[in-house]
Amino acid sequence: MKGRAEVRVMLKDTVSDPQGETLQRSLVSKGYDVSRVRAGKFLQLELTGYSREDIVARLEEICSDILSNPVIEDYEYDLEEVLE
Amino acid sequence: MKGRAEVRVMLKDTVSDPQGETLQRSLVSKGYDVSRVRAGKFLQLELTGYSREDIVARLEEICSDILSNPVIEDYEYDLEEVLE
Amino acid sequence: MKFGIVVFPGSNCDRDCFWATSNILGHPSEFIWHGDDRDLSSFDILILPGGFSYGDYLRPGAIAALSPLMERVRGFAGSGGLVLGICNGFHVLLEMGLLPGAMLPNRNLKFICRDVNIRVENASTPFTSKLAEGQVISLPIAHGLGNYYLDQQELKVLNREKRIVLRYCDEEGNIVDEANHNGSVENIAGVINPAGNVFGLMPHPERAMEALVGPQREDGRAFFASMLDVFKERGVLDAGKET
Amino acid sequence: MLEKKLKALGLTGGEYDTICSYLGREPNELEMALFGVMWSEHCSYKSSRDQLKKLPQDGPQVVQGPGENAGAVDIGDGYVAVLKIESHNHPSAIEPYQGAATGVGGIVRDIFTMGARPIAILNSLRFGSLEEKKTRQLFTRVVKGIGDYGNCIGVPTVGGEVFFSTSYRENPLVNAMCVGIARKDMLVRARAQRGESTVMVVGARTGRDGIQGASFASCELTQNSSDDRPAVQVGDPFMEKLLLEACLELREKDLVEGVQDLGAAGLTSAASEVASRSGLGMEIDVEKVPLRDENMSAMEIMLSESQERMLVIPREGCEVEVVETFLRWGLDAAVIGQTTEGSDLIVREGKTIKGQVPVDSLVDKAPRYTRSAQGTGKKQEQIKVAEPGDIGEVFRKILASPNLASKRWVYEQYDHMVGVNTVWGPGIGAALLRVPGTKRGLAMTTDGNGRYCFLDPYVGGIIAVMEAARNLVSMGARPLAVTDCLNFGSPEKPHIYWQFKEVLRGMALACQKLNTPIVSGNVSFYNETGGQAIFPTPVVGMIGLLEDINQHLVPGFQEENLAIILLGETFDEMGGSEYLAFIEGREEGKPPQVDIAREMAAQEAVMEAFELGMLENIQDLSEGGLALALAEMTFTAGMGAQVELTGKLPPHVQLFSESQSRFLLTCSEGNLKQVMDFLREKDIPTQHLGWSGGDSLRIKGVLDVPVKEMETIWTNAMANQLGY
Ligand SMILES: Nc1ncnc2c1ncn2[C@@H]1O[C@H](COP(=O)(O)OP(=O)(O)O)[C@@H](O)[C@H]1O
Ligand SMILES: [Mg+2]
Repeated sequence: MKGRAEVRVMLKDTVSDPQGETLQRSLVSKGYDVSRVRAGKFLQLELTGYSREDIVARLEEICSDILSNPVIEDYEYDLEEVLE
Repeated sequence: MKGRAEVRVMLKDTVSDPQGETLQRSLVSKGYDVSRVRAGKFLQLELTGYSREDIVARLEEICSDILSNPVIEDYEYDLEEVLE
Repeated sequence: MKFGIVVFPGSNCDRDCFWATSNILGHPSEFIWHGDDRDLSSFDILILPGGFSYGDYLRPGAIAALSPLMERVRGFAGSGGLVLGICNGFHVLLEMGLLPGAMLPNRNLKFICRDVNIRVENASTPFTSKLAEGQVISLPIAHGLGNYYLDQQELKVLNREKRIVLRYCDEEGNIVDEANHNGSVENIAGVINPAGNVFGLMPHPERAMEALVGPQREDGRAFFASMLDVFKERGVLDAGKET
Repeated sequence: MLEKKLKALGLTGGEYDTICSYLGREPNELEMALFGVMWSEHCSYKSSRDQLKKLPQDGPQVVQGPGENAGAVDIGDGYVAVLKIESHNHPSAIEPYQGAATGVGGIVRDIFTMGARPIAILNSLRFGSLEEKKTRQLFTRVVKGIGDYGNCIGVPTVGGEVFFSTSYRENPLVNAMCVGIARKDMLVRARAQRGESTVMVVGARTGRDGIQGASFASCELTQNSSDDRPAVQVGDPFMEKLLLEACLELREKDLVEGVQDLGAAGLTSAASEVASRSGLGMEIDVEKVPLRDENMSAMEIMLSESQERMLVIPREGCEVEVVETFLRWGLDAAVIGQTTEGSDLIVREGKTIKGQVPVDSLVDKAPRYTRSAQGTGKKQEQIKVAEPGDIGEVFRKILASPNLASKRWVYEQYDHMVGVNTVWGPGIGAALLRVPGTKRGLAMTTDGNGRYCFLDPYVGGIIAVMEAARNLVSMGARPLAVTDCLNFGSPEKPHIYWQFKEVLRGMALACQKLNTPIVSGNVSFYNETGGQAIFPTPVVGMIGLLEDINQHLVPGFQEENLAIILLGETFDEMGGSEYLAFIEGREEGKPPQVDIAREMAAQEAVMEAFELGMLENIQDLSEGGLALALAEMTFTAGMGAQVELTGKLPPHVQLFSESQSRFLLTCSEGNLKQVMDFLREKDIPTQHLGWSGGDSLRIKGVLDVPVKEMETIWTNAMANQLGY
């Protein structure tokens, strides 16, 4: 099966986010009523495996070992099948 | 109304994505069957406005003027109401 | 006494480290390609140099930490070998979990290259024995992600175990916010592992080896001299040759 | 129909007829596109070539003059310095971060293509007023783009300049220079040595990005430029670093005949220029080019300007080893064709020939134009500036002028130390690097005052060169060679072309007198929007040699009681000055004049005094005049000075006039008489102004400002405008 995953990697709530904070301040200074910004990463992956379970297992590995750093980040993803 | 938006900013398809390509190659070298990776940004915003329409209008501005670079990037977002 | 300098594809301080250990200090030094799965027992000290190991795409050090050689490095560290991670090398050690914590973007979101003051917090490590506790030294920094993060719990542990080795300070040695160039928690510039043989720091000692280049002072030499001392004590190195 | 097509390709009807006569038939679409890019101003230098020939290009030190990817000059001990400067103005106007980043990538490739290891990057920037938000954003992104790229590949960015004037509001200038070192006997040329040499492409895969970038750079920016611009290229510094190391390894192992980077006009330009230099033909099979995007046509593949790609011609029998070397660096090398004994560039798609044109018709026989030149005929007036009410106030104010204030905000974002050769990085007149493997030092700088050139292009051209030389001399280095980037408006306008010719005339004369040949360079025309051209802006990148790096001086007052000497004569020359622009808001008047003989004598005398070991400091005087030079000398060690203005001109003129050919020197009290005698003997006007010491700059009867206060104003001015 071939799947397309969308992975979102976010800083944990307890970790301060210099990028998000800077963005928030600059949005406020431009007149927007924005109370909080958190910056993260968004990744789209196309990957192949024997089955959905197989792909999910690999995706979990990829997300936890490479795409995110568990000390500071959490991740979540959606996976959909690509029909060819 | 107060809303929480999730914004995804992606490089346009025609623009090369060195980060995604480097990731893809290294995932393959680690034995994962990944055929394509595209890297982007993920942002969570909390913002307040008179109404949903009002927030959407501001969000559009923020996304196109500040969060993304229209020359090379596209964006999309989801917005949900925050009940306080 | 042999230095091994690990080369990742985007390392760019590897040659500078080699210059320091080989040309300046006169010790046998060898580059070790990250992709080689080779035995490291012939080396006494490993250096993970600065640079942008994989362009620092995704996160600095993230992809490098998975290189084939890194399991060997882990083994080398596990059996007590000295491992020094400088800048991007520090990132790699963090990503491998050999050192605690993680790096966030500098709080001003800019790359910062300047000479900074550093206070030595622990001078009884194999990397800092030639320095004195409380001593203020000058070293260059050059990084975009050096904002060291650690949660409160672990921070307590590190403080208790004296594993915070270096802090950013002002000229007089005060640990003040204005001297915290990148926003690191508690001004931390370098930390060591519990066993005391794996050390990571953001500043570049290899750039402070000669008065001619870099800062006028040669404060970087003390780190190398300290490491060499370990081997002198062990009798590996003949005493005349340490600097 | 045809007319429309030609317009899109930037070709004229006359040029089309020439193409037909070269081919003996009408070109097909692909062939027309090849001519379109190769005959663009950017690639063909059709408006500038004849003029550029007037620049001195030869000298005993020249190992490689213009015509290759970069110039090379002998620096002794068997080494050459390789240097080149290039503009990335249009791309940076459209996408500042990527435009600037890929500009750095391109210039660095030019250097390692030659088999030289890049040791330094410099950048020369011109922007509109920082008062404008748009400029602040552009500028911030450009600086970040330059920094991120250079930092990642590990080449220190050691110097440059920044100048703000509304003239650059719509057309910022982003010029990047790179210097490398190679063994003299190991230089690589971009040519093949025989027919049937294999041609490989290596590095990034080819995509649709930047198609027609060369043509884009060859026309004026318009309101619609954001719509018809080529797809923006995204830089990949990591890939560049891999290419750099791999190419240098190939050179080290002597595995290549020739290397050419793919820049403007991509494969088309790389293939035809290599073929042309080699006196050979070349066949390229576009089916063999590794692609990033699907379904690319032969034309798109030939024109793509995807970054971080190289054309590599292995030595006979070394093909496999070349591929293996690249593989180890994680790079794919693909064989895409070969050289031929013929004289045509042949583009194939598998078996089908898609286009075939004589190489010389693309390169050597590209059109040349002698554009008509017409000066304005207007003589600039000598400007008299009224004495300011409070000169101390004015002095404090001007310290914060973005053009004079510290550029620390910029260069702290650049790693200027990596490589451990940086003896003096950014922040002083010129950068000074140790030449690895020798005891010599290489000093380098970029200079060029567009405002002077606007007011008097001939004099401005001379000053650009002389100021660069003065910056090197202030590091104790003897000027050696020049690379230049010529940024102008549309050459089709007679007054612009006149500016171009005049600037060149001035530069040529100055370079000839200094014996600093121009060994490489770049021309960027069409820097205009809505008919409004930028100031004519030559950027002179100059390198010089310091025989013994251990003899280098330390800038600024390091000790008390050093004698401060002003060398050279100050005239009432406030026209074109920063004082006039910043304090009075006028960019006008007759700019400072240069007497070339006096200038040369001054530089030579300073060099000799330095070489005799009589001096403690050398500081050149430029924008901001004596006032700024004195102030800057107090900053390095936080040490003040007491001086007295002994000239006859009013104090504000003595302090802020930008008269040329001047230096500030210091020496120990014991050496003072000797230095003064030495200079007088050479008939050089000299004044002993005073002494270093104290914690303020005291100019007797004129002003007294604490060093701390000056330094705070000067250091923080840019950050105050741009954010920390
Ligand atoms: N864009 C830049 N990048 C790096 N360094 C810069 C830049 N602009 C200015 N500098 C540095 O700031 C110092 C002052 O520049 P400038 O005023 O042009 O010097 P000078 O007038 O002596 O030529 C120089 O050392 C120069 O290299
Ligand atoms: Mg200058």
